[in-house]
Amino acid sequence: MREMRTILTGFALAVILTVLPFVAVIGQWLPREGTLWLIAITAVVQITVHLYFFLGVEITGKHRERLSSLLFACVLIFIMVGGTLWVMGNLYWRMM
Amino acid sequence: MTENVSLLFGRLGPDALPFYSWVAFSGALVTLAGGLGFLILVTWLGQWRALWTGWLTSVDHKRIGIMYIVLALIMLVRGFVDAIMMRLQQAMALNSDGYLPPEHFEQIFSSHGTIMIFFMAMPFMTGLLNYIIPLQIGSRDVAFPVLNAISFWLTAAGAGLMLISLVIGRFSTAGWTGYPPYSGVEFTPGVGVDYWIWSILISGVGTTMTGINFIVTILRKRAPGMLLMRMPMFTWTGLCSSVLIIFAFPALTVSTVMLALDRTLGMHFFTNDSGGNMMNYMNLFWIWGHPEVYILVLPAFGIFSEVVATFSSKRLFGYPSLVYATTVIAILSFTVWLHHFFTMGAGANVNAIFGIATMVIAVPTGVKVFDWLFTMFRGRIRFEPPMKFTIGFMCLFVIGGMSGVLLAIPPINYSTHNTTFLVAHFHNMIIPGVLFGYLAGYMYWFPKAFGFQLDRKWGSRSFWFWLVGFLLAFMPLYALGLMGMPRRMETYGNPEWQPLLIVAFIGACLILLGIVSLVMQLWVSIKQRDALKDTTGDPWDGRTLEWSIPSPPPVWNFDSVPVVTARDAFHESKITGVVLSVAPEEEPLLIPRNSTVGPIIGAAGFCVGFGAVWFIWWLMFAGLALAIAAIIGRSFFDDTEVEVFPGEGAESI
Amino acid sequence: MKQVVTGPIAEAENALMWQAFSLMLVVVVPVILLTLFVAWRYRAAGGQGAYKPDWDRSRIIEITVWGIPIVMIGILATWVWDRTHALDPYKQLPGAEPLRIEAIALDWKWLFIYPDLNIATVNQVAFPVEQPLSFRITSEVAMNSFMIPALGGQIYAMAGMETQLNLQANEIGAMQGRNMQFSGDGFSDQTFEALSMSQIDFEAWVNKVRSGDSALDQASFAELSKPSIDAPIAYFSTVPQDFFSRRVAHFMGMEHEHAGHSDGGDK
Amino acid sequence: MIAASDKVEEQIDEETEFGFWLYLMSDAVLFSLLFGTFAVMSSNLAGGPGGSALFDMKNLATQTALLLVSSLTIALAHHAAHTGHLARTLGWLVVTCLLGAGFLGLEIKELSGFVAQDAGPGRSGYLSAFFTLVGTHGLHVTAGLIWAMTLIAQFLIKGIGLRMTSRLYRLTLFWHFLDIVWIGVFSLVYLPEFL
Ligand code: HEA
Ligand code: HEA
Ligand code: CUA
Ligand SMILES: [Cu+2]
Repeated sequence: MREMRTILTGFALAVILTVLPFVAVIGQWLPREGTLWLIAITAVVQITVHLYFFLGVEITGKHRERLSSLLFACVLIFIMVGGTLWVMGNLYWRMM
Repeated sequence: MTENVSLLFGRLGPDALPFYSWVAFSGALVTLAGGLGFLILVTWLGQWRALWTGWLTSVDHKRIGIMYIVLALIMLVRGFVDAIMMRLQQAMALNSDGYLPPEHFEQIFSSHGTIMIFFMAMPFMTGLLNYIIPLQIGSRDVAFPVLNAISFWLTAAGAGLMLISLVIGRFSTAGWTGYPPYSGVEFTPGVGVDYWIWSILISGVGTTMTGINFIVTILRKRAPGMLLMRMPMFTWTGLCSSVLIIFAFPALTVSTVMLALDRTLGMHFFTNDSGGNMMNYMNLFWIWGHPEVYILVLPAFGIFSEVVATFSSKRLFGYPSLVYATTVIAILSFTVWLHHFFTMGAGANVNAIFGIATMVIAVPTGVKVFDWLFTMFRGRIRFEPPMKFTIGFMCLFVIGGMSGVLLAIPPINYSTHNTTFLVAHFHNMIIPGVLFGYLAGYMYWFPKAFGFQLDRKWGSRSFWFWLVGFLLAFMPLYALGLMGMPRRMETYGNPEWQPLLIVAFIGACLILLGIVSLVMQLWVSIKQRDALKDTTGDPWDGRTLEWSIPSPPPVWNFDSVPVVTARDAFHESKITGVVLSVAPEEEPLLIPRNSTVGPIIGAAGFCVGFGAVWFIWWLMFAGLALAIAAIIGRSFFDDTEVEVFPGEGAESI
Repeated sequence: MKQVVTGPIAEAENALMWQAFSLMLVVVVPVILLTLFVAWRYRAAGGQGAYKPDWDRSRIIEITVWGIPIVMIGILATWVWDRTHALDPYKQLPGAEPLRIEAIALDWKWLFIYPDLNIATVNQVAFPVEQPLSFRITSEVAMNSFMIPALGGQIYAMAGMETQLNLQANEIGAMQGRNMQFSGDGFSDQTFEALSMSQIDFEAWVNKVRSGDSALDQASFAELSKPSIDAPIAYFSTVPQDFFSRRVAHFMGMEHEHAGHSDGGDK
Repeated sequence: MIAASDKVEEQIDEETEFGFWLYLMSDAVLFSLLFGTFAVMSSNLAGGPGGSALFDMKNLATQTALLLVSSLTIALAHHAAHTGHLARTLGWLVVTCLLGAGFLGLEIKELSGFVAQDAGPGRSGYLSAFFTLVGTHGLHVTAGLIWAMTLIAQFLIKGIGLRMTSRLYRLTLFWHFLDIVWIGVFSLVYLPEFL
């Protein structure tokens, strides 16, 4: 199962990836756009960190199905949410 | 909210009783009489204990499957009565009010659509999946038997809410799609829409769990040697449907919960004012709604595949193609939802892209039709009733598919959307596609479940009535749609429409004869069950594992787990003479014990729904607490299995 | 009302329909006939065909059965792309300057405003034949769908939003238009008269509307907004400036309130 | 009771874990659609207050910290159970519950504060979407807490076994999943409002 080392590494990474966007927002040391990008990137990386270190999503090994079902879910989420934003944005633009 | 809400009864008062119209009143009476009649019958026969231990608390997938189908049957009576009432109304209502007041007509089309999709087709499909899939993959049960019972009971709770709305209060008038802002409190106060929301929400939870259950069952509990590419087509389609379920149903949950929040807590997701956006409801609803129609039709495709191979006495043509086509349809079905609202006003790029995506589904679907055709080619076709339904399906479904493709072309959709052309399209998919499929499956697997065959003559009669009835009832609607007749019309002033509407009414009457024939078939067969007995377990010269065991199967399904070496495993073993399963195992088998958790959670779900509909908050929270307590209580309970010894004459269905 | 009138949009949509229909028949009719033929020829009781129980694959057939639908959908897809852009309801029709008409869906009737003529009507809309029409559409109530079947096209009407539809009539005549989207008890009767007339008749009609003495204002709009079934045709000889836009903006307004109280054109 | 062999037990657990994972995928879609809806409605203020007028950085940071640490403690609880230390398992589980309860308490305080300022969920489309998204996450956390407390009771009664460890493992998955959702919440809903 998961070793103590894995847990602690995961936690350390998560802390860094959480603190970073918070500090950036509080300190305002980047232009607005830049901070938004930073938030987005750290969020995606941190989600990956959680998935890998805590949720047992791995490329090989006994939980392989987790990765494939997760990827499938991601594709569908991309279609649904991306589609929603596209469609609703287009409608908004045509009706306002 | 201006209504009086009392602590004890919420907004439930004496005016909830259906004394507002004689039609509603008689409907309520029939519902009550049906329920009471059933209770009296069971009491009179002294069968309560047998019913409770044999069925209601059973976690055997076969019994749960049968209960699902019985539920579907009860609901279909309601659904059909609604349908024929609408047809009669429209046949009469030229420049007059017909016999139904508008508000009643609206409840009828709403409940017809809701019942048919959620409480007729879905349970029917789930019932067939339940009964057949474990048998087809050589498994002793589904992965989570108790969860399976809970799913069933939640579905039943939803159906119960749906039925009780006829007696206490009213049902929604907003159609099966419940579009806001019309379905919001501003335009439809009262309990109707709430009944709609909670009945589908509660059954939707059950459906999601069914989806999970069957994915795990199919991926984990196959007999040794049953590779994915050796699975029977019905199992494949069941898998794809289950995948669609777990990914599509959240969209239904989200859209209906938000509607409920708007209605009960005064939020503004979909209201006209205060920053609501009703377009997002349609968006979310159809993200679920479109996959839903494939959730229904894919298993039917699976049944047709089994039936066509068995009754052509031939291997299924193009099995890999059929598998790929199924998965492609499943994935594509998530990319087309906008075709239900081309006329909302999106730009040409959006409409064109969704239109093209929609039409692309015709490719894999066409492949399937051709593969069935070539399965028949060079076969030895036996025209048993299931096969008749299959051939009828192939001829009619392509017509409905064609009208679907026409609707998918946005400029054509602009003039056919919301007309009866659309009504004709989807009945043309659902009746020959979904319903014929399920009926074929019912007649095909009935001998497996009950140990005797169904009468052939009445089966054929039923088929012909359905076929002709369907053509008469729905072909005129294509023409009417092109003449500009909108759907959901209570009255109309165009005399040109009436003749066609009368034809449609006659068609519905023929369909009624088709249903009567089904009942007759069942009746006649039960009376002659000794003559129709199936002693071999394999009445059709079947090809898949479910036919390798006795009819009806023992509780543990397989005396010993079969070892699969080829695609049509049972057919293969009949040819090579290799026995699939060796002698019964010496070890006792563990079979899950009956559990009361299912009925309890079903009752809890009903309370939650009823409380939420009527604002009886204590009831809602009591139901919630009961459900949580039941789950927690159960988790403390370890002794969940009993031993059985195959080979000993244990009782079976 | 006889729906004999047609216009360029209806004609184009119809033509596309028949075109697509005919193309698909090329496949669908053979499929149906083949199904029946094969079923009959290979019937167990006395069929003629050879029996090959293990025959389950054929490269050529596989390619054909994937190929035919792909080609058909390929053709259809190009039509879809082209026609959807050409027949975008927002796209103005070529020709003369369009007549601007604003339509507001109410329970259960239609209010039409002619912003350039400064008049408004209920449940009747008239326009000169062969002149492009440009509708702006909204709703005060539940979602509606605006359609004049004889002229083709259909588009939703939603509160706080504006959609557009461009139509044209090629012949003189009377048509029926209506709400296509179920919206409550009066839905079945929520129709309006659409009259296409010669330029001269149209001018006379406008004068007739103008000669009345009722103005569209807060009071009369509030009265009109009350739900009613099968409301009679009515005329308003004057309309406040930007009435339509203000009705749209009303729902997006800053005030926290529930719609239903009708203050014709605040903000 | 018949003691099922460990192998069978393990297979059953594996199936349950897979089923639970599928449930999480389904729930992920649900949350994604809530996020999508939130994005669609994010400018529908209808004259009401927006996030920048409402949100409090200290509160947000505390909530985030509590949840983040709880994801460590629950992992430690599972590790302890897996290596057979009952007392340690219980200890970490209790700490997790406390952290989770702290998070919930802050959330309830924050949301009821909004309601008191006439910025409740009925105020605008934006606030409806906000309350529903954050509230759904909060409800999940509540469910996780009830689950964790049930497990504590069961550990006390049944001690550590394969089945109990597997149950705890599923709770761990659930808890980490909620943490992921929270990453989405603070990144998409909260932080941009402070810019
Ligand atoms: C599964 C879906 C389903 C099915 C089967 C049907 C079947 C039928 N439908 Fe329905 N219909 C809908 C789904 C369905 N419908 C939906 C979604 C709507 C839209 C609602 C809305 O507007 O919101 C609608 C609307 C609709 C309308 C309204 C049209 C309008 O808007 O103007 C009408 C009008 O007459 C109609 C008629 C019929 C008729 C006559 C049948 C009959 O032909 C068929 C009768 C069928 C049965 C009674 C079921 C038979 C089942 C069995 C026989 C099982 C037997 C099983 C065993 C023996 C084990 N339907
Ligand atoms: C089981 C149910 C089912 C099925 C299978 C389908 C299948 C399809 N549907 Fe249908 N549909 C519904 C049930 C179904 N539908 C329902 C219930 C509604 C309305 C709900 C409501 O509003 O109340 C609806 C509404 C609906 C709309 C919205 C219309 C509107 O609201 O204006 C559209 C538009 O694109 C559409 C299209 C299609 C298409 C393209 C297919 C395709 O999948 C069909 C593919 C099949 C074929 C094409 C036939 C076989 C193919 C060949 C033989 C190959 C050769 C042919 C060609 C290349 C063309 N459907
Ligand atoms: Cu569409 Cu605002
Ligand atoms: Cu669809």
